Amino acid sequence: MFYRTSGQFKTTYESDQALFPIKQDMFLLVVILAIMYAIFPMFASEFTYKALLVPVLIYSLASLGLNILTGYAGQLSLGTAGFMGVGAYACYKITTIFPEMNIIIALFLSGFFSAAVGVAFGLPSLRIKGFYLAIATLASQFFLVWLFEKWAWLYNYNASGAIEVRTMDIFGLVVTGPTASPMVQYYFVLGIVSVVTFAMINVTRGRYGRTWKAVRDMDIAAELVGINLMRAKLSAFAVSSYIVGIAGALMVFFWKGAAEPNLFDIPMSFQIVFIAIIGGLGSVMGNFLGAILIVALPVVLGLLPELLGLTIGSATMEHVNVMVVGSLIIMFLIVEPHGLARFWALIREKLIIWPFPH
Amino acid sequence: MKHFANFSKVVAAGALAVAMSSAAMAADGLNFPNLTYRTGPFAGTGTPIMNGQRDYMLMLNERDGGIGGVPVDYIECETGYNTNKGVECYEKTKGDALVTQPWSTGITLQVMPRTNVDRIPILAPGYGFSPMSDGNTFAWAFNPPVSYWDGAYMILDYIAKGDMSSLKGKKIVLLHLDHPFGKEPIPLLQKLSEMHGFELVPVPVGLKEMQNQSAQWLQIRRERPDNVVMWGWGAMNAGAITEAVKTRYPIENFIGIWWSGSDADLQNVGAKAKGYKSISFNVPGNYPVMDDIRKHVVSKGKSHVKSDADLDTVFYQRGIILSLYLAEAAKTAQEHFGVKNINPEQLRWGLENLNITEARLEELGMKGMTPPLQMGCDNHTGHAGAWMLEWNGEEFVRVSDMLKPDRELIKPLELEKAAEYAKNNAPWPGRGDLACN
Amino acid sequence: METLYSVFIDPFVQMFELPDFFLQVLWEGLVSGVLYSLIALGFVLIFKSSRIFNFAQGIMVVFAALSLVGLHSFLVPFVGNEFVAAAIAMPLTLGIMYALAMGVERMVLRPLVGQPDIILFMATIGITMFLIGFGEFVFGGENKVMITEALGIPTGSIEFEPFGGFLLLEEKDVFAVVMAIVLVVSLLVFLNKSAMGRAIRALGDDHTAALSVGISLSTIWVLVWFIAGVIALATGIVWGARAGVSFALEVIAYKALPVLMLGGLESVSGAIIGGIAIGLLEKIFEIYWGQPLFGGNTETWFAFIFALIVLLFRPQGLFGEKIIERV
Amino acid sequence: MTVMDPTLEEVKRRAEEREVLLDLENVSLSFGGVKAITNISFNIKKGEIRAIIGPNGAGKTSMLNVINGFYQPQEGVITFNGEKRSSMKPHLAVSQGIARTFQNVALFKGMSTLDNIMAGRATRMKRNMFWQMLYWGPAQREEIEHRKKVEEIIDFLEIQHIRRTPVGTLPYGLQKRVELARALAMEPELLLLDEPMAGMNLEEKEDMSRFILDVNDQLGTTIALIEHDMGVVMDLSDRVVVLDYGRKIADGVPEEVQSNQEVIDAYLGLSH
Repeated sequence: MFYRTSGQFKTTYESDQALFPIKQDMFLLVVILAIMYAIFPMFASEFTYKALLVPVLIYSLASLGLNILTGYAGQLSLGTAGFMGVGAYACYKITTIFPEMNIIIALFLSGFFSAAVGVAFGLPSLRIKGFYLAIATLASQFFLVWLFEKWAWLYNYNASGAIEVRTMDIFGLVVTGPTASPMVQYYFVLGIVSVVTFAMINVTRGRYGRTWKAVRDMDIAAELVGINLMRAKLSAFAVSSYIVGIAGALMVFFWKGAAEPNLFDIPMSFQIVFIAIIGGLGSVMGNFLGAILIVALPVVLGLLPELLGLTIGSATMEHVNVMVVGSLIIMFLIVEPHGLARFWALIREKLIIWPFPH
Repeated sequence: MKHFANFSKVVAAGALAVAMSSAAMAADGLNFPNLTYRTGPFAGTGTPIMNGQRDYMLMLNERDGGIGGVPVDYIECETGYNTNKGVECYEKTKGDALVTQPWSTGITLQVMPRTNVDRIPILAPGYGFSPMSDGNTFAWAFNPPVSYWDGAYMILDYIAKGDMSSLKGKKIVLLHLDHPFGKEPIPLLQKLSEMHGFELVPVPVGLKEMQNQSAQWLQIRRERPDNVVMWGWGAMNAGAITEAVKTRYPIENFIGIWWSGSDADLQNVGAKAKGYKSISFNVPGNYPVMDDIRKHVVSKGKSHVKSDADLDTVFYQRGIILSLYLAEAAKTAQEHFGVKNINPEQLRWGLENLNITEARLEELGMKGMTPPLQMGCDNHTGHAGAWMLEWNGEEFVRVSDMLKPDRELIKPLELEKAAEYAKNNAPWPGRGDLACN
Repeated sequence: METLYSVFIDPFVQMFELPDFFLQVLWEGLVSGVLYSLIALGFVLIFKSSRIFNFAQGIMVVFAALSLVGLHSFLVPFVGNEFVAAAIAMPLTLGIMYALAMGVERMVLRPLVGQPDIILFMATIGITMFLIGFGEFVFGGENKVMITEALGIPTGSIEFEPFGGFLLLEEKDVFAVVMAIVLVVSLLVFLNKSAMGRAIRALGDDHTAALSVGISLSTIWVLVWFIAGVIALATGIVWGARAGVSFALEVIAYKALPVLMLGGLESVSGAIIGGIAIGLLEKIFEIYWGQPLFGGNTETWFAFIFALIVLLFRPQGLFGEKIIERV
Repeated sequence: MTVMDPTLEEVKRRAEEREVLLDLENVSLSFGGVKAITNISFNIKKGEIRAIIGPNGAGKTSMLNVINGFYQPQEGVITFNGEKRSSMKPHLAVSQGIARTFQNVALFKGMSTLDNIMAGRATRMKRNMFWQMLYWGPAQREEIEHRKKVEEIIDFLEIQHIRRTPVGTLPYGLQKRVELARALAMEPELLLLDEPMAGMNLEEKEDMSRFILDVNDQLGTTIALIEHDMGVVMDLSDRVVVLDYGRKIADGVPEEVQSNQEVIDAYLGLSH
């Protein structure tokens, strides 16, 4: 009824290949964007920005990056956090070496560093496959965190060994540092995430997307239809690491304000893998759904007892939280191994034919 | 339909969070959040301290009806020593908090710039970072009663038996956690090593290697140092002491910072660790205040401690000291401003003007438990001093007179690093509009 | 020039000059290597029989050790004797590991049968999180002392004086090595001689062949997870005796991963030899190259990078057979 | 298939006249000591349909793998379009104009029919990442230009109705057809078909035969195919090469091969 597609005929390939061939999808997107850009900022408090909205966006972006590599190109990576670290440290160095540089430019430049490192660690993927490759990506994870700790130049020889973000502005509007308003930071992050997401939707439905999916589905056949496996895999590593690097820089500059090397350690990598899988591999939208579940749910769970007026020790709550999230992950994998994005696709299909099943 | 269930869950979550934070929790007392870690690899050392902190505040509520008649609202937020969670906890609790106690150098570093903007004092007793002492730069941060640099100095002073020049030609290993906390003493130790001609060998222990330090101790065996100084935390301490015993390192030459002196770490090896030392700004014992805690908290079943023996440990009693600072600062502020329900800015004043005299300690039933402490505008640490404790095979006992840091030597370095921090984080507000009086 | 010297010559000079120290390094490497092997063995067994890359193996080590220590401290006041308590706690812990195996089979494996590898892998990370939360919830998060003496593990040390220096072997490390050998040998006997063991091995090659032996798949899975649990308990006991029992132990599980890369996911002998090789090499590298040249702590990544480099030249691992791709 | 069967001589003469497209000379291939192909020489001429037959394990698929560079022969010279080639990569073979289908369908199961066929044009699409991200201007134009070509192939093979269906859900016969479509999308000069009719029923086989002939006829594509159905082979192909145990035992027009004693012994006689 609401999703009726009859009457929407395509007369050109342009319109057939448009982003949203069905009008209702377009409408839904407009609603979501309106909520993100207008409704949330009207109600959100500082805590909501800092603990829910901004983290969900940043984790979604990181997961999108991982999804390019794992969901589209089929290369399982467990080293995402390390590449985020490269992005963050690169952005930190760029902004200290060129203090005048606009932070947006610095941000997009820093992605190139993580992309380069990603490609370097992606080289083994040409020879190693499956779990062996997954373990190999852990090598980058451990090595990079070690490097962040040992290479003092990276953190400007700070006594603390951590990187701290100074106050920076764009045309007078303070966007980083402690004095930046959370709303401004939220809009900034939202803007970048929107742009990157839009670009990735396009890339994944175009030439690169097909090449990656071909490699994922059957790499030998892909090679035999003329796809250069090396270029396909490395381009996936590059694009993926680029986005992941930007996510890392955003995380440190627009959310945390400071970072120590072990922020970029394994737990965060796994968290992002979870987001990608629970959200749905090979889906752009799934990353956002997954991030809502994996990032926001524990925060909300942590708030629950207080809201319900229960007095549970914070430690007990944390234990229970970990247990619940662990069980939820298993449950979701059992109920829908293809992730939340598949849920939505199924519902959408039902809606298209509803209320007439034929 | 499952999808809609999910979606509504998400919406509900958002709504909850919004409601939660806008309708700030109505304060029915002095809101003192504590970012604790009773889980994770560091829980072993965290838990006893947090128990002590909590029990002292509960005791004040039970015995005196709080501080100045206002009950303490003591809130714990679990971080697991994870910086991520810590910052989240800070955001969650800061609503009407009077103070923040981040409990990790990493969390402190991330939270510190924000406390300036949020105008909440940050209390990092015995940790944080040493230049915090410069109150003119770090107006909202406090780390009483001694900083890590003070600690490093006092340990060397103890090793040198008061004569630093006797260290010439010696080799000292700094076995430290490879983490902001563990790296803290390095600048001062380097300076001292240049001044007094001893060789400093830092041996880092990665977070992942805490429990398996055989490589580090092989290195120590190869280096044959005269002394080993440890900046360890969590599971690293027990690991190091076990390895020291195993590699036959003369244990009496092995000295830890105050966080490397938990009874639980030593019980693992027991008598074999006899002679191990740890510097401490509290001496465990049977003080009158302990009786009050037993009476008002433990016997009423309100404490988290598992057995009565836990009350005698160094770390539990240190937790009491840490809460003492906060309680006394609140009291100072109440008296100065003449209000019961103080605000964070007033508590900041109370901390800056905190003066815990010998007489006050005696009044509180804590004489000899911790050194008297006085803070000031350019002294947010107090630099009160500490004692050396030694493990006698069963418990820690005091083996030195009070040690004092050489402020003449340390202060310039603090100012230098504080200025550097302000420069790196420009524009740094510094003291801003806060008068010093 | 100086760099070249410190990379290519100095380490060997040192090995030669302080032979007793070198022997100590080898011993330490061997002991860690044996423990890596044990964890890797748990991975291999489960992978062989169910194609699951069980990430929870590391946390099972902690969980088993925690259960043992927790039960023991719970029992001591009742029975009044350390040794009796240990004697009761031990079978109870084995029971818990069996229950865990059953639970995993029923709640995770069975519903997820036939799903892609990566989904099953993720599910084991879910199990990991659940066990961390559950373990800390029940037993508390603080560092605990392994009940070494109550279990009758020797705690002294044996000292040698080779080459005029000294070499110190802790008896509990010797115990660890001996126990590992006994465990591996009995496992191999079980796998090769018993019907059930042969079924497990057959499962690695062909599911239907295994089923034709007349043993149900779920029985085998429960059994395999239980064996992995027993191995985890053994690992937990010896590692806990070295460094105490807490969730910080979980990181050692990561060390088993490069062992698997090196030895292959399905090779029992690969796990054993790979584990020992990595234990030895990472220790030697850390002491003679890592600490002097890289500022130490290279053990966090050395094994991974080493395995990665080996894999680049031998994608099938050290013990795998060369795969010919077909279309 | 043609209206009037030409005489043997005529067929031979016609074959002689054609230009050689691919020439293999003394090619040998072995895996760790096991010989898969031993010293084989034959050629494929422009515009013909060349069948490669032989019993199971005769080395037919290995032969195709050598032709499109998936395996590197240890010995021998391969000349394609007059150019000798040294080491070969499959994706380079495609850009030179060699496309193929597979014995066991090798489609990209998670992708739609359209995307599968579009993937066949991967090597021909050039717009860089920047334009791809915008999906506008040159990138969109390129996409549409190729889409038109693909739609032509879809029409040609009559698979319009499954355009948007994920290929993993299609029946076997249709999958084979999609695979052919993907190979055609590469606009190859030489098309290698590995058992294009395996597992098909009679009707599907007839359809597929018609498509193969049409491809050869209308697009002028040279075809080399492996097929077990002798009727199909004899009907379709211009020339046949027969392999057994990695060796060539016969080569010629269908009638010749059919009457070759060695072939009858090795292959037909053994009634595989």
